[in-house]
Amino acid sequence: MTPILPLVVLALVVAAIVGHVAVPAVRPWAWKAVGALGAAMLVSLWYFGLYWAPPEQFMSDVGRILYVHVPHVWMALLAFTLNVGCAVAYLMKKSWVTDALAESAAEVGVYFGAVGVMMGSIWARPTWGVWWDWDPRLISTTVMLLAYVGYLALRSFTEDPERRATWSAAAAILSYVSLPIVWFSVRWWNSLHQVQSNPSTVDKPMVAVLRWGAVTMLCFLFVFIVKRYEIARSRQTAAMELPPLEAPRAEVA
Amino acid sequence: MKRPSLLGAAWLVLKKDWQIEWRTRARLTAIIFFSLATLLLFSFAMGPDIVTLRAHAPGYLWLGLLFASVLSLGESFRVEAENQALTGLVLTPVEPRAIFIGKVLGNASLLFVLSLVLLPVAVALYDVDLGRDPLSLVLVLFLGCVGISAPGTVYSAISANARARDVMLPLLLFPVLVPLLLAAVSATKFTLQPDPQEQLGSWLKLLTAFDLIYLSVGFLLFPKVAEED
Amino acid sequence: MALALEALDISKRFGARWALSRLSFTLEAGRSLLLTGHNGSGKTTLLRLIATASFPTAGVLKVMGYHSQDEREALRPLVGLVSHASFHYEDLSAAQNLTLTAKFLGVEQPASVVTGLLDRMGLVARADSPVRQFSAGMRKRLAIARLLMRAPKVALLDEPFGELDPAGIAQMEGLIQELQRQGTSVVLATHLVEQGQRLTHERLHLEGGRKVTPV
Amino acid sequence: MKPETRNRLIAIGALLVAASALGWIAFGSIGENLVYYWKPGEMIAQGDKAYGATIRLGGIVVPGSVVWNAEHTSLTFDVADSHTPGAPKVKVASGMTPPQMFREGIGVVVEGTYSASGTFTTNRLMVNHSNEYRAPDGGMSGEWKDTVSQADTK
Repeated sequence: MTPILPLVVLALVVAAIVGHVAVPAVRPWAWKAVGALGAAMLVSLWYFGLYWAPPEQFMSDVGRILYVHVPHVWMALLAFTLNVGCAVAYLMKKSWVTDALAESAAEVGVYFGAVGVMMGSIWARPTWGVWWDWDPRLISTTVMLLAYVGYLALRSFTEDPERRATWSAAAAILSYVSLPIVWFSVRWWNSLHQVQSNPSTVDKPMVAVLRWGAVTMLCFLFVFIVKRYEIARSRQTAAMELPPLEAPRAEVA
Repeated sequence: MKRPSLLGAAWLVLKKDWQIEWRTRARLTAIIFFSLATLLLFSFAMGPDIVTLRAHAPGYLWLGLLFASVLSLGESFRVEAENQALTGLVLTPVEPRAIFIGKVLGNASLLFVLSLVLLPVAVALYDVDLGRDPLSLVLVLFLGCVGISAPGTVYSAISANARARDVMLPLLLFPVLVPLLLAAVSATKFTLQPDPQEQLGSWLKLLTAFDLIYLSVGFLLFPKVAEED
Repeated sequence: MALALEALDISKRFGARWALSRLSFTLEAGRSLLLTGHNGSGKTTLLRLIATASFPTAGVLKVMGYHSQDEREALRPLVGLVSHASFHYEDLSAAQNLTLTAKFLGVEQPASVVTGLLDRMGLVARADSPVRQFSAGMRKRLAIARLLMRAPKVALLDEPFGELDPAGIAQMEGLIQELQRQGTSVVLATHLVEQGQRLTHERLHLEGGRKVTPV
Repeated sequence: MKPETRNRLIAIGALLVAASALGWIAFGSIGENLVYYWKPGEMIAQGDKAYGATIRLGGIVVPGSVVWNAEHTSLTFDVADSHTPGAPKVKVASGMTPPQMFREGIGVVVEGTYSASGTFTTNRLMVNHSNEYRAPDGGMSGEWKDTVSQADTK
């Protein structure tokens, strides 16, 4: 069941975002509702994560960062998957909607990824004794972030909207393709460091809190992407409108 | 009039790149001296400890090649951007995919020549042993050069027309190339040093797989970036 | 009568600026068009759209009945563009540049075709010098040789008289008339209005990317 | 064949190549070869072949064998094939500060060189720190699993 779960979540996120974009009636309130739910869940996450869940056997209270760190990186992965989906869609059929959605997904993904890596680094200090280590997860996540920072830089350095959309779609696909490769290769390069956790290797209360954290972050992911998408669209539409059929008088004179 | 096939056109593009290179020889000379300087700098920075240098030689060699590849890829598309020659090719018309194959092979062959030139330098500076498995070493170098060139060709076609192109190319290219470099460095290590656990074969397979992925994805993407919308 | 050009409400944007706005016109096959307007009025942009080097942001452009973007592969062999950007490789010689094009086009016996064209354009003496050493006029001649090799149905000439000496201008006029006799539609963008009107049938005047009646 | 059909076929072909290469990396057997290591017994059995080359050695840190130097920057310990007393073991000298998870009885993989003097010198020590997150009273407290073999099967 575990391998399908991320896909199900991705489908839900996409459905929610598409719904929000497509149905004008929900646009004024839906994001507020989800944001409020996220904020409420965040407050209760503090309680669950800091008091209710038991301390980890070797890392004691330090291990509690798990409940926010892991969801952040998950959200980054979701956002980048959404980004590459939009990039492929754009290359198949041009649309400013997918371009704007790709941009917002990438930016939100970089935010979640950067915060996730920072939290990982903070976690590493007390557990491994160093801020940074040659760890497959650290390296692959950081490389992923760098690739998407490059993607955003390319977008901001290209003025022509069509070129920006096409070029960044190509960059998005190349970056995303390299992700699994980076992940596997650094694993082998350093090897055996750790294998992925799954619910059977994590205690039940911890799994519960982790999932609570993931849903919290999902709410924020949705709100961020939807709002960022609106900004991207409003920037576009200014440039997208056709010039008037007749020249304005000042132009002729 | 019989137009050349996809591979025929790719061969013409490749030959044209070689002709340009041969007429000026500027690009190859420049990147040879640039990567020589890079390798020298690594040995200065690491100090005279020959054991460390020898152990890290594969890494330095590939970093030298990587830095040189940025210059070489940028130059390869500066030639195409001058007079909008690339647009001229597309309008001739030449299939963009043929241009991709030709340019990748052109860039890869140049890098490959560079890597062969750097080998004796690595012997002199880092005291590595080339005689252990020269055939595999050459194969690793070739696969690595193709792997750098495939995404490099797509990205330099993009950055040749972008603002701040000198910054854009490495910013986009380096993260994508990380896995290839890891594999190439490890594979090179096992051709220069004893390999009792016989890992070289696996690294070679991995390099081949990376090349196939980069080549086919680049092949699909390049037509999109080669033409203006 | 078939149409060489059919522009249906085409617009082209660069960044936030509209280089062409809501342009519509037609040109019958075999007839020639004069394109006039100030610098930056959109002449070059329009020629690049017709040559499929670039595509309209909005609207439909048909050249020889082909949709300029969706059917560009079929269309490209039929149009030829001589522009400010000469499409030449600076480090290849004139002969190498032309031979390359000839091979891509699949011309039989490229060597003799190339020599013939170079001879015709008066470039034989410098056939083996790299284009980098050419003067602006020689580059234009080379670009025209390239166009003649392609034998297009629609020939797009962007300021063909600029940079040429008087003899070159006379030769250029002769070439345009010859192309027209072969049934080629010539689209000529030039500031020399009277000379241009002598050579063409119709006129399109652009101002700020819009079609206007010349004053 | 129409040009569009041909183009589409070429594109699908390229996509298939990319997907199968990706699948080869992800699910093929290439990766397993690369995380391959010798247990101390196997390494000793190699004889001269093991000397001098960079190799990977994996096993269990023998309880009671960990010795730190005065500055606490380097250490030596024994690595054995298994927890069974009397299993083949090798002395390892590490110049690297180990990860915090490093402790007696845990599974480790070290990369370095083995010399004829019988010492394995390493600058890269990887603790098989497990993927488990447990409350202190959870199932396996106090007792370390043989995590090396567990990761091996993954």
